[in-house]
This record gives sequence, structure tokens and C-alpha cells, in this order.
Amino acid sequence: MIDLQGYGPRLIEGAGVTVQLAVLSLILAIILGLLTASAKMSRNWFLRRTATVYTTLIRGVPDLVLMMLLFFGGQIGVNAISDMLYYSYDIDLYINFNAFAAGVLTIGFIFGAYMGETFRGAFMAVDNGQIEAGKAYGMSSSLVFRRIRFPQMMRHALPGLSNNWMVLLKTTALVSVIGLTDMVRVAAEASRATHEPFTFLLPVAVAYLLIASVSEWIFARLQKHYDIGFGGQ
Amino acid sequence: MLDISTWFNDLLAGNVIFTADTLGYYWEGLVTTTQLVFLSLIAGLILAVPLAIMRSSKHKWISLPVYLYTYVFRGTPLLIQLYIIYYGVVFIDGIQESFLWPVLREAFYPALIAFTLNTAAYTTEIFRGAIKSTAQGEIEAARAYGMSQNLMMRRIILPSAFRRALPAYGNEVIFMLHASAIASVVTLMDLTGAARFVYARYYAPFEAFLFVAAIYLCLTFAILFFFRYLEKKLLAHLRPQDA
Amino acid sequence: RDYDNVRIGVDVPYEPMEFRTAEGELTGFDIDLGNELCDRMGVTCEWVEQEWDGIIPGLMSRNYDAIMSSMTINDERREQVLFSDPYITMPSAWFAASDLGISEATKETLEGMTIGVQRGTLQDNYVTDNFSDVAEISRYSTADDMVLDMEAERLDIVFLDFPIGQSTLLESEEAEYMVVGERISEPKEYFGDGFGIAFRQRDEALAEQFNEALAEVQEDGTYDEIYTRYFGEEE
Amino acid sequence: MAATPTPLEVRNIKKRFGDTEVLKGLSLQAQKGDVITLIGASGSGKSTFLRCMNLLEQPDDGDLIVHGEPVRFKTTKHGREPEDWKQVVQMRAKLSMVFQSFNLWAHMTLLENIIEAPIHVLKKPKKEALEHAHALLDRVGLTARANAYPAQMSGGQQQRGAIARALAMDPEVMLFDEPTSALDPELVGDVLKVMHGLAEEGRTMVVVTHEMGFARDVSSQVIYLHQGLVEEAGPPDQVLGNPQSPRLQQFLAPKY
Amino acid sequence: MAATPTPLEVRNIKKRFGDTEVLKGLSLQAQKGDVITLIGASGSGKSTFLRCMNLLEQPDDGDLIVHGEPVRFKTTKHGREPEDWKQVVQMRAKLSMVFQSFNLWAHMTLLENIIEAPIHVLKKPKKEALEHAHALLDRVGLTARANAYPAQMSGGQQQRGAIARALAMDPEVMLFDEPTSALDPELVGDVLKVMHGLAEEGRTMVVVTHEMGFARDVSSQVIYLHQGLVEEAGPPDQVLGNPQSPRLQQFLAPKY
Ligand SMILES: Nc1ncnc2c1ncn2[C@@H]1O[C@H](COP(=O)(O)OP(=O)(O)OP(=O)(O)O)[C@@H](O)[C@H]1O
Ligand SMILES: Nc1ncnc2c1ncn2[C@@H]1O[C@H](COP(=O)(O)OP(=O)(O)OP(=O)(O)O)[C@@H](O)[C@H]1O
Ligand SMILES: [Mg+2]
Ligand SMILES: [Mg+2]
Repeated sequence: MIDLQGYGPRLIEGAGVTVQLAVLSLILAIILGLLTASAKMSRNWFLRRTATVYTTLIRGVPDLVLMMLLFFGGQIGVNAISDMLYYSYDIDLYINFNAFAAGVLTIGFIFGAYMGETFRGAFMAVDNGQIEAGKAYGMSSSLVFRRIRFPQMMRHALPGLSNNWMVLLKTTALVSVIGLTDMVRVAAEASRATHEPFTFLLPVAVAYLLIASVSEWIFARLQKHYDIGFGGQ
Repeated sequence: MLDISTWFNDLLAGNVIFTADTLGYYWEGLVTTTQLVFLSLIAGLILAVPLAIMRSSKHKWISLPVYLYTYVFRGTPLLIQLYIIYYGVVFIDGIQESFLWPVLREAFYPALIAFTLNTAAYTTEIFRGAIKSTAQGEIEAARAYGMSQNLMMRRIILPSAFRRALPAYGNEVIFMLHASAIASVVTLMDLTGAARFVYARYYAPFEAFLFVAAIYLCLTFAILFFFRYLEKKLLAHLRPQDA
Repeated sequence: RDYDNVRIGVDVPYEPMEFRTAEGELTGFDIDLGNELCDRMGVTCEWVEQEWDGIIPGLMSRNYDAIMSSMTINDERREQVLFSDPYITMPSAWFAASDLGISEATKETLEGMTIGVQRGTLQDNYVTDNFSDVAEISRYSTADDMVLDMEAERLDIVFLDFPIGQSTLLESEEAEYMVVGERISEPKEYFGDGFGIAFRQRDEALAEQFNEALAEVQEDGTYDEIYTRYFGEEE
Repeated sequence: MAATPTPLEVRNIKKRFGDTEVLKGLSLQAQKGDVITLIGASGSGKSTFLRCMNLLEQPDDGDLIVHGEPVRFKTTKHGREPEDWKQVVQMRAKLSMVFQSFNLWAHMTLLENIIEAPIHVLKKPKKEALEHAHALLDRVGLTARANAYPAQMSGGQQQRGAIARALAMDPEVMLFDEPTSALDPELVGDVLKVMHGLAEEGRTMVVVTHEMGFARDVSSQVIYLHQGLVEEAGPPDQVLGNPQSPRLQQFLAPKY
Repeated sequence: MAATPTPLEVRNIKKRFGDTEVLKGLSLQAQKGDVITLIGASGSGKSTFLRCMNLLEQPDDGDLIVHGEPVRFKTTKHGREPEDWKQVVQMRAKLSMVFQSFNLWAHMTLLENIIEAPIHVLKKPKKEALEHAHALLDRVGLTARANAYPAQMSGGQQQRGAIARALAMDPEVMLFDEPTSALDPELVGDVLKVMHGLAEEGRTMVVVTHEMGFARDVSSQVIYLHQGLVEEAGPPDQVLGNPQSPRLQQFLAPKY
């Protein structure tokens, strides 16, 4: 096997950070995505516009820049307040963002925009007659959403969703810029320290593939679940 | 008027972004990024269509290899793929003497290959899903009218699937645009590379990155605009009313 | 304002300035010197790892109070942060395969060659300004990538911090490399005033404390001891 | 009878799609126990009219009064729409609809389709909903197919399933869009018998149908639509037995 | 007549879905110009039988002979399937089908739906296909809706569109699954007239229908299916005029 030169435990620790970050961000992104997709299809002008601005701006700016803007910008904003306190009243107050929470929030926020588009496409693919039947029986929009639109939309959304997840998983590597030590950061550090760039690529690739295997399995089950009744090919 | 023009001149004099030098770097970066993204997307799309069809096949020996390919290329980071294709290729014995070397020696082609293979994998997945969710009745109608599998794919399933895949594919295009930022790992001076260079050189992090963010934003706008136009044109049948 | 605990931002690894031993222990010239300085000041040091791209924003947003991470003092950075007195100067040098057949790096000898540098470093600036008209410049993220491309013969010559080149190229097992010409640390316009510790502009008192400690360490020979630990005897 | 509010009243409904005006001002009043049949050529606007009654289409003009309560409209820049969607939701639970294209929920079995709205909209206990559903399935002859998904059912089975689903809501007013189109003559008879029974229970119904026999037999009123307008309306004997307009006469002329 | 091969012959077709055998051995022989009507209760297997004729469902047993050419089957682990799909494709181009649920292609306008197969399957020049399509649209009264998408058409319009699409193939044999279910009596008459015309042109047709009038008038043979078996078959006068089995008698008993 490959000699990890003692970096094994830290790599595993880093992988833990990666997985936690990714899963929590995914949950946030899905919630934001559903909200965005609903807002985009709503008849309310303001909601629609807000959602469009969100998906356009967030998808428009490179993730790294966005991450720095949101994290450091947010922190600097908070600091501006505490600076004011410091200079005017000599109160010294450090409010520190938790880097992990910030990472989850930022990645979730970024991928919410992509999820929004994926869900919107999927919602449009649902046969309108199915939704009308729900409305006709006096279901409120939220009930129609829960019982009909969502379950029928999912089978169209899953492929895009799994793509977004795969990209999200790898985007977690960006968090090293805000000071978190994820798997990729450990590997980069290790390969710089040992001057063996290739030694650590392989374990990282394998770790990602492992996570991918698990998620592929889950997605396959979900696909099966949401395909029920649609007579697959 | 005079005020405004002096103000403007001052602004230009005091800034580091809008000098001939830096703009030159940004321009070079823009050209590299666009070429890379555009070419890899086209090639990826062309690859993805047959791959998605193969992936939807009910014969295991056709769909399985494609599945493995998408699994590996979606499952590992593009950075690693790029790294292996650029730096790793050297470990193949005799590659430096082969006719491929002049191509692989340049950073551009390995990057193009890596990007293409990556986006093709993601696009395959999107198309496969869309193909699978084509309305059963429409497929039956096509069969009933004597369409061969091939013709049905071309005329009924793909056009209908592509329309459904449009929003997800739009995401993929933008992902690719952002992902292209790692091209600088293999010495390409793409947009992000240019920004990093200007940042380090003039130590102007905010200007350097905000300016490049603005360029990316423009590119994204162009892409989104294009996709909105496509949706309008292609998804007419989902709109309730005659325009 | 008094600090009992000073948090110092550092981008690991940059051998031999800051890196981890195989056991995972943080060490290096910056680390040892920094710990020593803190001792003198009677405060505890806490090292916070931070990737280079975010290292100054991290200081601004107070994730740490100082940066001690091989940061070259120059005018552009001075506008953002407050520097201590320089604590080391680090020469740069040209490295190439032993059989390249030049003994000096000048416009004439480098004509038509491909030069490798680390992107955004002072070496990058130097080479870009002085050689971009005669040679092709390839910019890399890490020195190790550069070594790979030297081996792949995509590169003819590289320009690096001397200790980095020493630890990566000169100690390489794959091929024979050599230093081309003298080590370079002039002109100041490019090579700066050496490495300094960076602070937020308003923390003048803290910078002053560090400067005092630094002077003390240089006075009593502790500095030289740390220096030889990582760079050997001065030639 | 004057004390009970009129279950359904529509006044002067207009609707256009793009440039074409599909409904040009239609009115209708259904008292408790009324069975109103809408007849008319294909494309004359029957389905659209029915869909306006529970606001699946937003009428561009006109009033809708359900159970004595008028639906309030407001005009936005998207056109005219209900002021209070909650009101619409409540109103819809009182009307129940059988669609021309059935629209059974594809991801649920037939049984799940039937108990869905009673449980989640009417908040019936599940046990009760199930019992009712089984009784209804029996009534439309689909007990054996309770666990089939819509895609696994024949056209006529889907149509009967859709009827059972509508009946499960125990609605005050039922809207039927060609409820027997996919049925064989025998089943047509069965289903019409069911509807007959509903009429006798005093349920109000609006039915789009091509079954003139049914229209004659059960309706309290027949409305003949032609190009978005009421061409003739009245008791079945009069409209069907003694049509005045040449259009209607031609429409009714026996073909086979 | 003996020289021309039989356009369509089916022998002893069997088909099961899961545990239930839906078709229990059905046969049928359609000569040139024959109009065969399939009648039977909902769920009796009419649609399934029709779908087996162009192999949209794979029969578990039985033979299919189109234009004198038997379709070859083989048995794989997925069950029985045609040996040569090319043969099936060619055979299908000779049959043309109108679906119970229309199945118009949603992403194409009506006109595009109609010219699609003629251009790409029959390789007709586009100009010719368009001319033919316009003639057909006129025949089914949909000229005005040529550029509408299926979702924008009424039920009856979709059904007529589907008929026009099938006619555009100029097929040797036409399979109709309840082609008039969504139509009003007047249109039913029109469409049946079209089909009558086709019959007189000598085209072979197999029609699932609930219109006993049509069955009596046009068919050369009526087949009554009951639970996957032929219960009675023969000339319309005999089957419809003088039904033998009590099931059929009940099925035919007038309801309204
Ligand atoms: N895919 C399927 N899976 C399981 N059962 C099915 C499937 N398709 C049809 N069936 C069952 O097979 C039987 C025959 O269906 P078919 O569609 O042939 O009936 P039909 O005679 O056309 O009825 P109708 O007049 O209502 O259209 C029905 O009981 C139906 O539920
Ligand atoms: N969403 C829509 N966009 C544009 N036109 C539409 C739309 N829905 C219906 N129409 C048109 O409005 C007219 C009336 O349609 P409607 O469905 O009400 O007819 P109908 O009387 O129910 O006919 P049928 O008996 O064929 O079902 C038709 O010409 C139809 O094409
Ligand atoms: Mg209708
Ligand atoms: Mg049927």
C-alpha cells in the first residue's frame, strides 16, 4: 500500500470534516433550493425577482471569491461594529465567527442557488393535471406541495441533485481558505511537506470515491422510490 | 464637466486594475477561460449524448462501463483528474518520444481533455435521468408509428429529454465556468490565474478579485441569458397559452 | 491593551520556515522564533493555520492577531498591515538541470527558455519584469509541481527561494540539479526588506513588543542558534 | 328551501386564451339537488367553463358564488385573481371534480388516491376513510384493483377510479367532465346509475356529457354551449326534445 | 383476393401481468378491407389485445402474422421477445394506431405531430407531408389549431389530432382504441364517417369501440371479449342482433 508517512490519522480526521461539512451544507442547500424554486414559480413579483437575483448573483461569482466575501466580509462587518465600540467606548469585544458554521452557511448558500434551478426544472416537468387534481379537491398549496408536487418532482430532480451533490462534496475543499482543515487541505499539506505530490492524491481520490459510492447507493434507492407508479423503461 | 473629468483621471491614475499591463493579463485570462470552457463543453456535450443513451441501455455490458466512467469522473475532484492527466502522463514510459508529446507538453490540451471528460460525465448523468423520465405514452406512440430505436431517440426522446434537462444542464455549464479556475494549477493563465497574479503583484486583493468576479458575472449573465432564450423557445409547450 | 495570548496566523507548510514533522508537530524557523519571542514577552503563542489566499483577510477579521508566515515586507502590503522589523532575509536563486550548460542567468543565456516560478511570488514579479520579453514564463501553485515539470522537461530553469530550491531540487533523487549563478536578494524593489511579522495597523503596541523581543533575541545569540538549526552555518 | 343558500352560482363568466375568447359570458345557477348538464361541440368551452367553476382557470370577468358566499376578486397586473386564496381552498373542498383526463395521482395506488383528500383535506380518520374508500371501490367495481397504480389500469378503470375519488369527498357540488367517455355501454349504465343515485340524494351536479340519454333522464336543466355562448338552455324536454336553433338541431341529429 | 396476403393475423395470443392472465388465447384474422370491432367490458383486455397486435406489449404466447409475414420470436430470460427488432419496426410502419389516451408528442405542435412519422419513417418529402397534413387537419376540423401544442387543446381536439396523425401514415392496417371517446355526438358522427370512408377505400381496421351503432353499421366482424377470452364473434347482425351468451345480452341491454 501507499506509505502515508504518518499522515493517515489526520487525513481521516480531515475526511470527517469534509463529510460533516458536505452533509450539513447539502441539507441547507436543499432547503434553500426548494424555497428558491417555489419563489421562482410563484406569482408574486417580489419573490420571483429576489429568487432570480439570488440564483444569478450566487452562480455568477466564483465560489472562492464568494466564500472570502461572505466569510471575511461578514466578519469585517461585525468587526466594524466592535471597532466602533473599541474606539468610542474602549470596549474590546471580539465576536468570532465559527469557521465551521461559516463554511456550512457559505457552501449551503452557494449550492442553494444551483439546487433552486434543478428543482425548478423538475417542478416544471410535473404534469399539470396532477397538480390541478390536488387543487380541485381543496388542497392548500402547501398540501399540494407536500403530497403531490414534491413526490412527483423528485424523480426528475434526482439526477441533477446527485450532480450538485458531487460538485458540492468537492467544493468543501474551498473551506481551507477560511481556516478549516479538511481532507484536501491535509493532503496538500502532506504532499508539500513530503515533496511527493502524487502520494496523497490517490488516498484523497479513493476517499471521495467511497463517499460517492455511499451516496450513489442512496440516490439509487431514492430513484427507485420516486419512480414507483411511473412504469420505468 | 471639468470636475468630472479630473475626478475620472484621478481615479484612473490611482487604480491598479485598469492599466494596459493588467488589462492585458485579464484579457489573456478571459481568452483562455472562454476557449477552455467553450471547447470542453461542446466536446463534453457531443460525448454525453451517446454515453447517456448507452447508460440507459438495458444491456449490462453496455451500461456498466459508462456507469463506471461517470462514477469515477463524478466521484473524484476535477483537480485530481487534471493533475493526473497533466503531471501524471509523464510517468507513461516513452510518452516524451511519442507523437503525442508535442500536444501533451502544452498545458492547454491536458486541461481540455480533463475538463471534457469531467463535464461529459456530469452531462451524461443529467441526460440519462431526462431520458428515463420521458412519458411512456409518447414512447409508445413513436414505436407504434414504426420508428426504429434510433429514430425514436433522435426525434422523440432526445428532444423531449433535452428540454427537461435544460435547467440542470445550465447549472453544469456554470459549474464548468467556475471549475475552470483550477486551470492555473497547470500553469495556464486563466481569469482566476490572472487575478491571483495581479493580486500578488500589486497587492490589491479586493480590486483584483472583485474585478475578476465582475468578469465572471458577465460571462454567467451571457450564459443565463442564452439559456433563458433556449427555454423560451424550447419549452413553449409547457406554457399554458398561445403567445 | 494587553495580550496574554497572542494568536499567530501561519500557512503550513513552507519548509523549512514552517512545517509539520511526521508526528504532526508544528515546527520550523518561524515557529521556533515566534515561540521564543512570545516567551520573552511573557505571553503564550497560539498558532492558527490559515491558507495563504486568506491570510491577510484573516488578520483583518481577527481570526488571529499576527501573521508570521514568511511574509515579505513590501510597500503594497504596508498599506494593509503593520510590519515588525525584518527578522530574516531570504535570498532567491536560479536552479536548473546540471547539464543545461549555462553558468549565469541573463537575458542572453535564458533566451528562448521556459522559466518556472511560483505564481504571485516576488520571484514571479522579478522574472515577469525582466525576462518576459525573451523567455516564456510558467507559473505554478507549488514548488513541487515545478519539480515535476522540470523532470518532465517542460521547464528549463526555475527561480525560487533558495532554501525551497535547496530542499526540493538539490536533494532530489531523480535527477541532478544545480544552482545557476549567485543567490539574489537585490534590488529591494523586488526582494523587499526581508520577512516581517504582520499586525493590524492599530496594534502598534503589540508590534513594538515584538520588535523589542526580536532585538533581545538577536542580541543574546538565541537567534543565531535557531538560524543554524534550520539553515546550517552561514557560508 | 329558500333558507338553504344556493350551492353554486356563476354569473357572466368570461375567459380568453391569448387572442381567442373561449367563454363569452356564461351564467348558471344550481340549486340543491339540481343536475345541470352541459352539452356542446368539441372546443365549445365546456371543460373550460367547468374549470372556471372551481377556479382552476381564472375567469377574466364574472362572479362566482359558492354556498351563498361570493368569491372576492381583485385585479392585479397578471389579470384578475381571487383576493383570498384561503377562501378558494375552502370553497374547492365543497366542490369535487372528475377530470376529462382522469388525472389520478400517478405515484399513488388507486386506494391511496381515494383516501388522500379525505384524510388530508377533510381530516377524516384513516380508518373511516379506508372504509368509505372500499365501499366506493365496490360501487364502481374496482375492488380487485385497489392496489394498482394508475399506469397499470385500463382506461375505463382509471375513469371509474377518478369517479370514486371524487365521491370520497362527499361534496356538496360535483363537477363531472365527461365521466363516461372511456366506459363501455354497460358501465356507462352503471356509472350513470350511481350519478342518478347522487341526484336523488339531493346532491348538486354539473355534468359535461355526450350522453344525451343521461341528459334527458336525469338533468333538471340542459345547457347547450356554442362557441363560448349559451345557445339554448332549459329543461331537458324542451332543449333536447324541441331544439330551436339550427345548430342544436344539427348537433342532436342522430348519426348512428 | 387469394393472391394478396392477409394484412393481419393473430393466433392464440396470451398475455399476463404479474399473476393475472389478461389475455387467455385470442385469435383474429383481418382480410383486406375488413373492419373488425372489439367490444367488451372495461378491463376485459381490449386495449391489451390491440397493443399486442403491434407488439407494444409482448405476448407471452401466440403468433402474429403481418402482411403474410410471421413475426419470429425467441425466448430470453426477460421472457419471450421478437427475434429481430428490425422486422418489428418495419411491420409497425404498416400498422398505425390511435391510442386511448391519445399520446400526442407534447413538445411538438399538432402539425409537427402529424408530419413527424411520414417524413422520418416513410421518408416522404416535407412538402408532400405538409400538404397531406393540412388536408387531414381539414378533414378532422382542426385547421385552426395546427400550431397549438397538445397541452393547449381540448380533449376532443387531442383525440381528433391523434386520428389525423394515424391517418397521415397511410397504413395498410389501422388500429383504433376508442377513437371517439372524447367526442360529442356530432363529432362522433364525423369521425365515424371518416372511418367509414377508410373502410370503403378498402383499408383494414381493428377498432375498439363502445359505439354499438358504428359496430353494427361498418364492421365486417364483431368480437366480444370477456375476461381475456372471445365470448362471441361473427358478423354484426348475428353478434349484436342476436346475442347468445347471457353476458353479452346483458352487455348490450340498453341503459338510457
Ligand atoms: N401494465 C399493467 N400492469 C398490470 N395490469 C395491467 C397493466 N395494463 C393493464 N392491466 C390490467 O389488464 C386488464 C386489461 O386492461 P386493458 O387496458 O386491456 O382493458 P380494456 O379492455 O382496454 O378496458 P377499457 O375499456 O377500460 O379501456 C385490466 O384489468 C388492467 O387493469
Ligand atoms: N391552455 C390553453 N391555451 C390555449 N387554448 C386553450 C387552452 N385550453 C383550451 N384552449 C382552447 O379553448 C377552447 C375550449 O376548450 P375546452 O377544453 O373548454 O373545450 P371542450 O368544450 O371541453 O371540448 P371537448 O369536448 O373537446 O373536451 C378550445 O378551442 C381549446 O383549444
Ligand atoms: Mg373538454
Ligand atoms: Mg382500453
